[in-house]
Amino acid sequence: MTMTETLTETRTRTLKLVYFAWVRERIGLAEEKVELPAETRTIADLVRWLKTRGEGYEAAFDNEAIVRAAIDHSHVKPDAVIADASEIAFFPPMTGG
Amino acid sequence: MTMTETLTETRTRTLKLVYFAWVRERIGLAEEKVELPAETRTIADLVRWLKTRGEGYEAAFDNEAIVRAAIDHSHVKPDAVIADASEIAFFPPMTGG
Amino acid sequence: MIPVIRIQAEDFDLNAEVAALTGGRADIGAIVTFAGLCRDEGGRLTALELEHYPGMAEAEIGRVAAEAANRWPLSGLVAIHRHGMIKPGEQIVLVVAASAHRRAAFEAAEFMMDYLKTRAPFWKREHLVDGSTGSWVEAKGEDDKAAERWS
Amino acid sequence: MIPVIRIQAEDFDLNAEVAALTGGRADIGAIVTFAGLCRDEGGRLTALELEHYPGMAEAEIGRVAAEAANRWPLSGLVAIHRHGMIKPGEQIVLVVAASAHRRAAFEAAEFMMDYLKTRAPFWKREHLVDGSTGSWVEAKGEDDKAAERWS
Repeated sequence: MTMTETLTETRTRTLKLVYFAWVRERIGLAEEKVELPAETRTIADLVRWLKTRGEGYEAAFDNEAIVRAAIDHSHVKPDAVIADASEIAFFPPMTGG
Repeated sequence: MTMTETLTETRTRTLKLVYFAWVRERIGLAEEKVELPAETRTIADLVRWLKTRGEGYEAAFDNEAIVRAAIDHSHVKPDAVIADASEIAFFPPMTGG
Repeated sequence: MIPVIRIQAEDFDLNAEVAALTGGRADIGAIVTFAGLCRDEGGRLTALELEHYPGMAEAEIGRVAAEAANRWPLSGLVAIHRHGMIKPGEQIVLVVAASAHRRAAFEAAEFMMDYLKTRAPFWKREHLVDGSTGSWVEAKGEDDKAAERWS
Repeated sequence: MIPVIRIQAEDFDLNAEVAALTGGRADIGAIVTFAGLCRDEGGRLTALELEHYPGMAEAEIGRVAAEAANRWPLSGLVAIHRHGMIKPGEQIVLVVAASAHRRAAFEAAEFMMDYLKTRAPFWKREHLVDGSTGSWVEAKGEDDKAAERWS
């Protein structure tokens, strides 16, 4: 086992995911705790992994480009690094105001 | 006497003039009725004639370009024809709002 | 849509004007209000005195309102301008513009104010804290420029 | 200037919010308010349901307000956004911007609304007159364009 692999494994941890509007409806959950796989570095990685978890997730992220994400209450792009985030949100484009 | 002169004289008449803000203060009157000389065709003609009527008028129209005029409650330019106006107003640039 | 135009010495109430405009309707999505207040200019003023040209004030604001109604799809439009002595902190002018969508309401309200500033026959005179009557407020070139944006 | 940000289910009162912002001050010359109302879309809707992301809604609107305060010399800024079931004719969102001069107040209010529309985590769902729950309102490309004007 290399040094890098050791570090990666150390960072594997539980993360809170929250979903809103039709993303929430398609997944069928408002929130959940997940064990983040070690190789999941960015939001895009996380979406790829979530889509393997069932039909609801597949439907929610069917059009990946349209789903927005936030890390700890701040908007982020798909290439954003998850790092030590504690809450990640997925939701459709906002329609408030 | 030509036909034209006859028509012009026929149109000579009494006109109500009203003044506002510092135009009013310099002239020393809020309003007055004047007998419009026959040759007074435009607002500019009227201003020229008013300036012969005393120091107050001269002071009010010292900077002619800045004084605004209205014919029967509508803004007009100096070359506007008085025609059958019944009330002409002179005032400084507006500062409402 | 018939614009509400009032020239008055009395103060006005924002909620009442908005309620009069929206009451019982469900097609309005956006209401923009603008209230212009008297400033004390760093403690220099005790009041602004507003002189106006009765008759022309209503007519001119009516023309500006008709132009706004012609340019934007408005559900309602209110313009109220006070005259007389107005103390710092008090309201001078109110514009309310309502529409289905926000852009029209914002633009119409801003248009109304830019034109009121340069076309409505009102003149402000300062009253100073030492009890004297100050000078007439001078028109600002920036107000003319603001109005020109719409032409 | 500390912006007032509130996310609430309850209605709000325009006069009260303006009064809280201006009370006792004599340096404010311009107050612009924007109220967004629920439309019935030609009688099709009985309500709009507004879902939001608690915590992030306050944080994001706070960031937008801080940016507005940074761009314009504001005397006061209020942003209130409701959530839950809102009936046609009722108020959804309020922005109040106060400044010495009108241009800053108008621009700040319009900026706030353009950014609230595209960045505040709220989602609208239609409730229809036949008693059914309609679809989620789709985001409009024109709202993104409106927000881009400021960047």
